[in-house]
Formats: sequence, C-alpha cells, structure tokens
Amino acid sequence: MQGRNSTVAEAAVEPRSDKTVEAQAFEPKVVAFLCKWCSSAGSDLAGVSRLQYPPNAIPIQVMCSGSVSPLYILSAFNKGADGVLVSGCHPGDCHYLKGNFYARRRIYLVQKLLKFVGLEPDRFRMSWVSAAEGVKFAEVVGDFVKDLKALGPQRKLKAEH
Amino acid sequence: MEVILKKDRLGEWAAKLGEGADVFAPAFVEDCWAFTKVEPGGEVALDHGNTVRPAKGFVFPQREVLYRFSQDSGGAPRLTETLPDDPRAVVFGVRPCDGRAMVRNDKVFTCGFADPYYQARRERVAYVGLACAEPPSPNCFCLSVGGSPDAEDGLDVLMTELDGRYYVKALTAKGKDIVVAASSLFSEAQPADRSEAESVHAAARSHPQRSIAAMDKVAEGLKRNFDSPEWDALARACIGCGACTYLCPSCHCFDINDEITSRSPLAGERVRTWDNCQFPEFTMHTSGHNPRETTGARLRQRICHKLLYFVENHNIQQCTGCGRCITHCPVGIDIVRIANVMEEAAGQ
Amino acid sequence: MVVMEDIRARAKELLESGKVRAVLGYRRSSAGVLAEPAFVTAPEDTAALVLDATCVENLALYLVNEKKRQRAEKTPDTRPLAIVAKGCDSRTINVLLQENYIKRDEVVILGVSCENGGVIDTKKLNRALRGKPATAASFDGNGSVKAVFTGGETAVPAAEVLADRCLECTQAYPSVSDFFFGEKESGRTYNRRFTAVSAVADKGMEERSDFWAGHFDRCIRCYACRAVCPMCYCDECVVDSTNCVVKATTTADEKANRIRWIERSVCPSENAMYHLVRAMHLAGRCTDCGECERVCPVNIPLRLLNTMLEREALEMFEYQPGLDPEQPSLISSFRDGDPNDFIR
Amino acid sequence: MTSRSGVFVCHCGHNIAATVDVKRLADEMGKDDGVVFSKDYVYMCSDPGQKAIIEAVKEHKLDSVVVSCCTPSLHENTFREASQAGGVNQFQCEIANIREQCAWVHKDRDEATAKALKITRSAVRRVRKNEPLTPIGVPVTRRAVVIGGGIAGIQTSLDLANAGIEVVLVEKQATIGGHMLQLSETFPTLDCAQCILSPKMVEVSKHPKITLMVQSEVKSISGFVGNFKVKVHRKAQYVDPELCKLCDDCTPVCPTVTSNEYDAGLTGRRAIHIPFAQAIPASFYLDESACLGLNPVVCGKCMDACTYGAIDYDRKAEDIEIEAGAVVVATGFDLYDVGNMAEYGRGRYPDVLDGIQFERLCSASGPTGGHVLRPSDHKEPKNVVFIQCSGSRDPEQHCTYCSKICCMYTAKHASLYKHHVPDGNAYVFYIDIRSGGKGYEEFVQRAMERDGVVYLRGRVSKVYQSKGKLRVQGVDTLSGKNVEIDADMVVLAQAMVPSKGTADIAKTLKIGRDKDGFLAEAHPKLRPVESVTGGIFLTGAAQAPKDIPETVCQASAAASKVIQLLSKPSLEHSPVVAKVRESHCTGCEMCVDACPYEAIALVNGKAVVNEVLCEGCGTCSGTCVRAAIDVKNVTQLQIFDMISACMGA
Repeated sequence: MQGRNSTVAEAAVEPRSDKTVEAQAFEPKVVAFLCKWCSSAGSDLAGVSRLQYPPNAIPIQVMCSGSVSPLYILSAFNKGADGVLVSGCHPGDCHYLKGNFYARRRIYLVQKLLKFVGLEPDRFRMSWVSAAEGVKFAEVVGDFVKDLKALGPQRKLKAEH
Repeated sequence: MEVILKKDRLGEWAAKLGEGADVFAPAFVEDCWAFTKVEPGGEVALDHGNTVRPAKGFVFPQREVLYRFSQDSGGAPRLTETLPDDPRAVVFGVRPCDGRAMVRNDKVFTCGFADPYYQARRERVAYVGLACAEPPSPNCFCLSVGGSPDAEDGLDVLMTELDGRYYVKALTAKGKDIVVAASSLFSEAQPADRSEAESVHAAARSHPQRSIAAMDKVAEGLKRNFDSPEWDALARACIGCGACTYLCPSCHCFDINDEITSRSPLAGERVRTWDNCQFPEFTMHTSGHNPRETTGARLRQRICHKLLYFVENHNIQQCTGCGRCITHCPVGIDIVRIANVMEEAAGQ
Repeated sequence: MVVMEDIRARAKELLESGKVRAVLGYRRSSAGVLAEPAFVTAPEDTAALVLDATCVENLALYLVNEKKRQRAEKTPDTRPLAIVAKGCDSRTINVLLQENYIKRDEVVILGVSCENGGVIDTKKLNRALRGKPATAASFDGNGSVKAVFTGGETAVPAAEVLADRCLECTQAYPSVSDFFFGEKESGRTYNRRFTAVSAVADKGMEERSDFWAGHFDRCIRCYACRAVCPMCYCDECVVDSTNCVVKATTTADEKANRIRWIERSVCPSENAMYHLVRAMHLAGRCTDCGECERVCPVNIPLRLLNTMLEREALEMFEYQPGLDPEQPSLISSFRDGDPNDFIR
Repeated sequence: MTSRSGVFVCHCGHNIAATVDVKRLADEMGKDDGVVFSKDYVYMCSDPGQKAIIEAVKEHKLDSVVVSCCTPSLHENTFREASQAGGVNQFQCEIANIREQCAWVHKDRDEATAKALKITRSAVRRVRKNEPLTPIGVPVTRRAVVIGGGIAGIQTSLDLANAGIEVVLVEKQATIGGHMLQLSETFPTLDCAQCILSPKMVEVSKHPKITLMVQSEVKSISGFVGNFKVKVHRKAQYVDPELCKLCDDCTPVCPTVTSNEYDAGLTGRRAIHIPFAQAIPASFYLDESACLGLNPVVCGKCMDACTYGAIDYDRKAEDIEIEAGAVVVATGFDLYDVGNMAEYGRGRYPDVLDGIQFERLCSASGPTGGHVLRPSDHKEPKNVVFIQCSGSRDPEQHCTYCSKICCMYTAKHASLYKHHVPDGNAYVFYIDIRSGGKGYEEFVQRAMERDGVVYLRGRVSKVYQSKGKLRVQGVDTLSGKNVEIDADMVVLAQAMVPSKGTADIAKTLKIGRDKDGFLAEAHPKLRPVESVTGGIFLTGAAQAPKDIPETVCQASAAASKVIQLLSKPSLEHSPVVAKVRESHCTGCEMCVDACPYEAIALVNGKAVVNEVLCEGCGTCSGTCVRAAIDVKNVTQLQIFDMISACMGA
C-alpha cells in the first residue's frame, strides 16, 4: 500500500534471471576505510611496489580504525556500496596504542548485526594491514572484489533513488 | 444505485476490478489488519477489525515526490514535475470512520487551494466502505462525533453485510462505475433487502460504544481550559512518539524536504513527507524557541485541532472516532477521557 | 508474593514524609487492559496504585523524561523520585547510573519481583481470547493468567500469554532497589534465554533478509520505539536530519550543516538504516525491557535486533548490561581475548 | 565551510600521467561544486608547481586547496606551506593520493581516471568543511629523565647536562656503569673498560645538573611531550651514601652470602656490600632481598659494626614525581640465557661460560685477579673453544637476528686468552665473520695471524662432558670434515636480548617494541633515536644490539634530539584534536573510558578535551553514540560527504 511500498513490491518481483550476465559486467563499488598509520601506509607500499589490484575500492583515510563509527559503514551501504572494508593496524601495533581494539569489538558487532538482518557476510570485511604489508593490502582488495563480483549488486540496504 | 452481491461472489468482483485497477483489501499480516494488494485470483474476505493504518495513505502517501531537480555546473536549474500517475485503485473494507475522515482531508487539500497531488490520487482511488455490524475496536466512539457505523460520506460505495450477501450502495459516480463494471455479478436490491440493511444499521448504532458525554460542550470546554494545568497532568506520561497522529485517518500535516541524490552534477528530489505535531521539534524555530515545548502543549494542540479548531473552521469535528490513537498509544492517553475531563472542567 | 498493600503503604509513607516529590507507579487505564503510568504526588492517591501482569511499561523512561522536564524548570523540586521497578526496569536504572544520566540519590527504587510471572503480551492475549478484548489480566501464581473479558473470564497458561522477554528472563527481580517487594525466585522454567532471537538467527540468509525487509517495509517511523526507550535519551537523534533541537549553544554551522545519515522519507532503505543504527546505539545498553516491540503499532519484532546484540555481548565479551553501574560500557572497553579470527 | 576551492593535479612526470588522464581530471574537477580553479602540472612539488599554487590562491581568492598527487606522507607539508604562503590556512589544504593509491596500482586508463576523480572529489568535499587551525603552543619543562645508567645513559646524561639541561638519571641497580663495567678490555684497541668509563661515572656524580637516582625504577608516566610527569619508585636507601666512609667494617660481620651479579655469578657477596670498588654512588649498599630481615632483633650486625651511623633499617621506599620535558630510554641488554641452549648443556657445566663470565675471568678486578682459570678446578685451561652465534641467527630455536658484536668480542676473547696462556689452543667456531668498523677487520686478522687463534667455519652441534673434558662436536665446512675437540673450557658468544625490564618499561611509557622485543624506533632510517611517542627517545642496546662506539654515538644523537626539543621555549602540538559538541554531550563517559591518552575528562557533567594530550585518533568519536565529539577537520560530517563522493554521488 501507499506509494513507496508498492514500488518495493514491484522491485521484488523483478526477474533475476539475467543475474549471470550482470555478474560479468558488474563492477562492485567498495569504500575502504584505511587507518592512516598502518593500512594507508600499507596501500602506499603496494603502490611503491607497483602491485596491481582492482580499482573498485575507493580509499578514505581515517586517523585510526577506532574512529570508524558504525554509522560510516551503514551509510556506505545506504549510499549504494556493494562492499565496505575497514582496515587497521595489527593488534598491539596501533599507532594510538589501542584504538584498533575498540574498532575490533565494534566492527564485530556491526558484522553480526548485518548478518542477522540478512546482508551477505562477504559484503563487509575487516582486515589488519601493516605499513609493511603492501602485498597483503593488494590481496585483501583483490579477494574482496572477487567475492563481491560473485555476490552481485547490493540492494538490501541501498537507498532507491 | 443499490444492488445485491452474493457473499461468495465478492472475489469475482474484486477480480473483475483488478483488470483495470489495483485492488486492495484488509488482510491480517503480523497480527495487524492492513490494506493489502489483492493479487489476481486472491481471496477477499471482509471479516476484519479496524486496520492499524487508515485509508488516507492511498491518497496522501507518507512520502511523495513533488518534483525532481538537476543543475549542471554553471547552468540553470531544471525542474521536472512528478504528478502522480499511479494505476487506479479500489480499496475494499474501508470503515465508515475512515470514509468520513476523507471528507475532512478533502477540506484541507481543496479548501482555497487544490493540491494537485492529492487531487490526482483522490480521483484515481475508489473507497468501498463496509458498514460496521459491531464496533471493530473497543475504543470506537464514532457516534459521539457525528458519525455512525453506516455513515456514507467520503465513500464511493457502502456495503452492508446481510445474511449470505452484501447490500451494495453506490454513492458516487466513481462508485457506480465500479458496480457497473461487474454488473453481471449483481442483482437489483429489493425493498426487503433495504429494510434488512436498515435494521442491521440500527442494531449497530445501538451497540454500546465508548462515548463523549456532551460533545456539543467539548469545544467550549477546550477553549476555556486552554491554559489549564490539567494538560500537563494529562500528558505527563506522553512519550512524544507519533503513533497517534500517523495512525489517525484525518491527520494531514506534512513537511517538505530536498533529498539530494548527486552533488556533482547536482540532482535530487523535492519530497513531501508526513509530519507529526507530537514530535518535539515539530514547532522548533531556528532561534531555538519552541512554542510547544512540553508534551502538555502538544497534546492540547492535537486534541484542540480535532475537536475545537476544525469545528471553528469547518463546523465539524476533525475526529471521526476510530479510536486508533487510544488503542495504539503506548501509555494509555485517551482522547475520549480527555474530552470528557475538559467538558466537565468547563462546567465547573 | 508481592503484597500490593505493602507497596501502597511504602509509597504513601514516602510522600507523606516529603522524602520524594512523586511516586512513579501503575494505575488502571481507560484506554484498555494495560495499566498506565501513574505520577502520584498526593499520599491518598497511592490507593489507586496497582501491580499485576498488565503493568508492562518500563517506568525508568520517566526518570529520563522527568530529568529533562526538571532541567527546563526555573525552580525545580529536587527531591528524589520514587519508582516501581521490575527486574528489567531496575537494570535500565543501572545503565542510566552507569552513564551518569541520573544519580543514585535522585531515585528511590521500589523494586518488585516478578517471581514466577511477568507481564502479558496483548497480541498473544488477543489470540488466546480469539479477538475478545480483555478488560483485566493477572498472574494467578499457578502458572496461568486469569483474563477477564466482557461477559466472562478464563485462565490461560502463562507461557502462552507472557511477553517473550518474560519467558526468557533469567533475573526476574531487581538488581538494585531501596525497598524490595516479593521473593527472588530463581530457576524459572519458561523459555531459554535468547529463544526468540535464536529462532530467527537460525534461518537461512535469504529468509532472514526477507523477514527483515518485510518488517522494515511496514515501519511508519512514528518513533514510538525510540520515544519509549529509556536508553534513547539523546535530545537529538541521528534520524533528525532535517530538523533538530536547537539550543543556546547550537552554532549556525550546526544548523546549516546537518548530517543526513538517514532521509526523512519512509522507505525500506531509510527505515532499515534507522533500525540498524538504533540497534548499534543500544548495543551493551539495552536491558531487554521489550518496550520497543510492544509499542510498535505495526508489530515489528524490534526486540530481536537488540537481543541479538545482547547475545553476542554475553557470549563473546561476557558483557551483561545493567548488572553493575561501575563497569565501563561494552563499546568503550575491550579485552585482549576479543574475537579476532573474523579479521583478515 | 569554504566555497572557493582550487584543485591542483600533479602529473608526477609520467608516474601519474601515464595511467590517469590528468587533463580530464583537472577539467572535471573544475566543474565540481565549489571548485573555482583547477590546473594540472608536470611536477606540483617543484618550485614552479608550488609557485602556481601560491599565485592561484592569490589570484582566484581560493579559500581551500586540494592537491592530487602522491601520498600525503611525502608532500602534505610542502603543499600546506605553499598554501599558507599564498594566504590560505595550512589546514585548509588536503592531499588526494592518486599516485600510490591509484596510478601505480592500476593499468586501465579509464578506470584509473574514474577512481582518481572520486578520490579527488572526496578530498574536495572534505576540505570544503575544514576549519582553519593554528598549532597549539605548549610550554616546555627543561629537564630530561634518562632511564638506565649504562654507558648509553651516562653519555646522554653528560651531553645533556653539559648543554645546561637538568637531568635525572634513573638506575635500577645500586650503581651506574652497566654491563660495560664488567668488561675487561675493549675491542679493537684493548683499552681497559673501567679506565675509560670510571671518569665518566665520577663526572656524573659530581655534575651539578645531574641528579642520580639509583635503586630506582620508573613506575608510570603521564603528560605529553615537553610536559611529562614521571613517577619514580626508589627503594629504601638503608645505607646513607653521604655518611658511608667505605671502611668495609660492615661486610665481614654480615652472615648471609649470595651470588655476585657483578661477577656474573662466578663469586659470592654479602647482603651488605659495595658492588665494586669504583661504584657510583661510592657507597656500600644493603641488598634487602638477601638480608636476614632488616630487624635489629633478628640480626642487626652491620648496623652495630658501622661506627659512622650510616645504616638505618627504618628507611622507607618512596615514590618521587619528576616533571620533565623529555625521556630517554637506555635500558640496555641482557645475554640470552644459557639455560635455553640444550645443545650446549643448558648451563649445567661449570666450565661452559658466557661472554660476560669470560670477561670477568680476564679482568684484573675479577674473581681470579685477571688469570684465566677454570671455575670448576681453578686450573689453567689449555684448550678453549669459543662458539659464535650462540642463540643468534637461529630462527628455528633461538633468536632470528645477528647480535652484531659477538664476532668482535670473540676475537678479543680468543686473543686475550692467548695473551694469558700463550701455550694454550684457542678455537673459534663461526658462521661468518662480520667485522665492519674502524680497525675491526685488522683486529680479527691479528687474532688469527699474530695470536694464532684457530678459526673453524661451522656450527657446533653439541657440547657434553666426558672424562673431565668438554667434548665439542662440530663441523668444519671449509674442509667438509666433522671436528671433535676435547676442550677444557667453552665460551659461548650468547645473543644479546633486550634487558629483562624492557617489556615493562615499554608498556609503562606506551612505546612500541619490535618483533624481537627491542624498543621500536619511529623510523628505521630517518628517526632512529625517537620512539613513536613524541618526547620519548631511545638509545643503546635496548633499541638493537650494538657495540660501545655505536652506543656512544647514538647516546649523543639522542641527547642532541632532546636538546633540540628543549631549546625552544614552547612546542607546537597538532591542532587536529577532538572537539566536544557540548549541546549533545550527556556526560556518559564512554569517550573518557575509550581515550587511549586519558585526554578527556568530565567537567560539570560534560566531556572536556585536553588538547595537548589529545593525539586526534578519533577513538572517542567512533565510540560516542551521540555524535557529541568529533576530530577537527575529520568530522563525521566530512566523512559522510566523502562517502557520498566515493559512491559517485
């Protein structure tokens, strides 16, 4: 009933048969929150090492993974992200001593909540990437994009503009 | 136009109407009665209580786009009007209180200025009412506010359930059309049918209901008690949610916002959404001043709008006595009780 | 057994002695079977206080609302408030103390044990009575609820009509109180804790997705869940993206630059955003009073979102909200042994 | 909120331009909301590039600048200074990293350009809401705390004190001197360790700018660079150094004997003793752990014997708070425990010694008066095997790293042995010889050629006792033969490990350690004496294995860093710090609990940020459920806008 809701009903009926065709052309949109000191530096190292990885992840540098509010993650999905990555320093290596431990607990809860409401768990990922792990950074992004391509576009939390 | 429809052919009528319109009827979903789209071949059974959400949303949806806008860098803004072009709709099972509420909404959206969005939808939606045999909610009080279980105003068709059949009365041209569209399903109503319907209506009207004792004195009571400390006491438990007004069939306040979908280049929609006088920020000024800062002031606004201001402006109560605001209030705030308290207080 | 007369007498004594400015309790309502909140200030009005299976509200909400009201007053009465608190309500009070929202000496807690009972779920009661509206309901102490309706009464097994949270309750008595009424019953045997949430969590992913999409689609954003929640005490909520509470300290920049995390439009994506953000903000703070779910006019099972996080907090972080007002909050603390293997 | 942004796109030669269509990027950004000027240039960081920024800021009245170029860690400062020179506050300049995070990691030009556009747009959205900031000035306490009184700590203290800076030197033991004082002679010049160190120790004790605290440990630290508060716990000083006349009347009456750590356990000492003759402070010292009970009723003999009244059992330990602008950590090393060396007898054989024990045998002040004698029977050993890399370079079982100094000191040990016992045989098992350093290679060659030390290239697989001899089974990889030697003594060149308290002090000071447990420097090449925490510096073997000359160099380097820091009247602290929205704060204290720097406190029910303590990590804003705290210029509003930009909206 009432405007919006009926359009949703229609969207649900929309045929999904061409999913495979879509998957081939589908380029997932990814937001990657990288802490300044480890993961962003690690991505710089990947660059210096000229490691190639897919261009789907757009980095947002934050000071510390501990500053990543659950709202950022939910908002990225709301704005149409097919995947969200949060990456910080390894436990014990946080430039700010313990910010990543708070992040770990918080992100764990966000992940469980998203899973509970039926979002594919592979759409939201957290990684520890140190400043020395350029190779790992490239792998993390590469694996993530590969997994997202298999999942197809994210529609469950995306605003329908 | 008055015709008879056998009860077991209701589905056929809905199916026939479904060929040219979306058909909605109450369905019991998640312990709630809700108007739900009838899929082709779907069953329609009008054995429902009062729906949680009223029928106003078909004409005045909670969110609607007024126009889209866009602008390229340095260019002139472009506006694209988005008048509704929804398919025609027929809504079954509308209770007379919801029908009467539409008359009140019509006054708001056509008085002085005809709201094109409202108008466009109103023309496309036909309300098929169902007279109440007994109050569908323990908090019904339609009789106290000038309504009745068989009130016709605002509806396009009124159905009355008789033994094994419906007495179907088309009230408007739109109503006649939807009867004529399936004329083969109906037989002409006989005088006996009419008198049977009348006795059903009479029985329903005599069914006990909650009541506002002296409705004619309530408006005066409210006026005289505008500054009464009683408002704060009555609203002490109010939590400031919007259940009462969002579920009200005649509440019609809205807000208009721009929702930007892209900043470069600029694009977005101007959107109208319901608003709610019970929310604390409803009357918040940019200065920080809030003329209705307390729950008491906001409750007074709601009650006075229903039973005083609307009477002053349109000579009828805005409230149609459906009882939803009482049933769904999380903390038992009760418009019937408040009206009685205010009327009594005025008498003293 | 909780003796109602004892509570009334205590409430009366507190008011007569002037030790408290009001007693928050329950009384009968004209709106239906559920009791309604009562703000008793006159000693003689304590006679109207009731306590039975219809006293569903978490009155701790009013500690918050009254605090806000008091702040707006020029010469507020600063005497404490007395409050009738069930086990779950008392845990809410503990979280409010933990978060410094109220101080311990601002409240006199009349703690009541639910013993082997709890409160009813009106939806369940309606089903049990096949739509006949109940006019009264009380726990009879023998595992059933006596429901009275126009023209009759019947006894329904408690497990059929008690609220889910009561069926799953593990501590049906207050964890903090100044006066305690009733017995601390242990070993309640209705449902295991987290029964309801496990049932949903055990569904398949697509089934869960459809389940929640259906529920979020119905949401009308009346914010009754937020308004009734004692933990949602923020003056400005994240969903208030287009209008906000303006205070003396609100800058022009703040008025102009609102973060539109969630649009006002009622549509599935924004509704989901609202409920997910709210669930996250309640992680480690929700004490499972179940009010959000009860007041939802369109019956969204909101409690599940919160209990799901409550379960994670308990199982993974050994964190239980509302038992100790001195502990740091769930999300402002961590342990070295927190789960790490979900991280790549 | 700014409205006139300029975007500058750098080609970085071909580094960016080869992959990203820089012209299109500049064009597109020129059309973006709020961008009034855009430009691409071959090298933005060059002088003409920077001038272009300065001129554009002036000409187009820019109020914010975005440079799309390499990582901010390279040229953020460059471009911020250029912006400031043009008249825009430096904090209203942001970098969009389109080189490391884009051009270098992608090949497809269209895809890379599209991504560069999003990254740049995201930076523009952010910078538009940056507020102008001014670095926070913080007054400085002109005093340094040096932790550890070995050669590193002594050198740093003297350099600082001679530059006029007050120093508090904190030493855990009863005397300063450290491991260097245990050494006999030092390579490659074979000068006596005590002869070169003792004068420095005396200088420390006499220096008016140095306060020496022995038997003391740092317990906690608070504050921040320039303004630390260091809490030091000093054990009870039962012997007053001022009154002690070093007469040695107390020692003979003391009934308890315990192992002498100065002689690396080769001899014993009394509970009351002087660690060694040249100890500083020059005083006897009562070892509480060995004493019968500090109770005249139980014993009290030393107090009775002391005619000067220097001994007082009622002295108490105390906690002393020191205000200091900088801290230097020089906590030194220990030898890897021989008990871990299963293949060499786990320390059960008395004639298998570690390097320090052998130093003591060679030292004139040592247990044998400088004669090399076997601990087991006090006979002169005729065959001595020296095993290098004992515990080092063995990732499977022991330490992964090279301990750096063992090649040199083993050559020294073997030479010294040959000097003492010219008719004895010295064998050295080595993996390879690392003798980089002035005069080092010549020293090793001398040991081989002049002193006739036999070098065998290979590892020793096992040492065991057999018929009064130590049988050494090894392999000579040059000849490819197994070698067995019946030795009278075996000396293990044990790996160097961080001293026992290093983990604790790192935790106390909130500084990092590397994978081997040594203190972590801020940058391995460019900031080798700084820790990651501002105002805390590292020196000596606590940072990595090193020899005396290198330690002294590093000690002076650390001192010079401290002098730099403390020579300014005030310090600049980054203004990118947390900011509370008072209207939204409810005083729940979650940020207070979560802040890693204890920079937030509750004042009148609202969170208040100490801007000097705050490092701007934003853990508070990630924790706050009320959006009541944000980090300036990385606000939630800015991140929200950046997310939109990344999503192409």
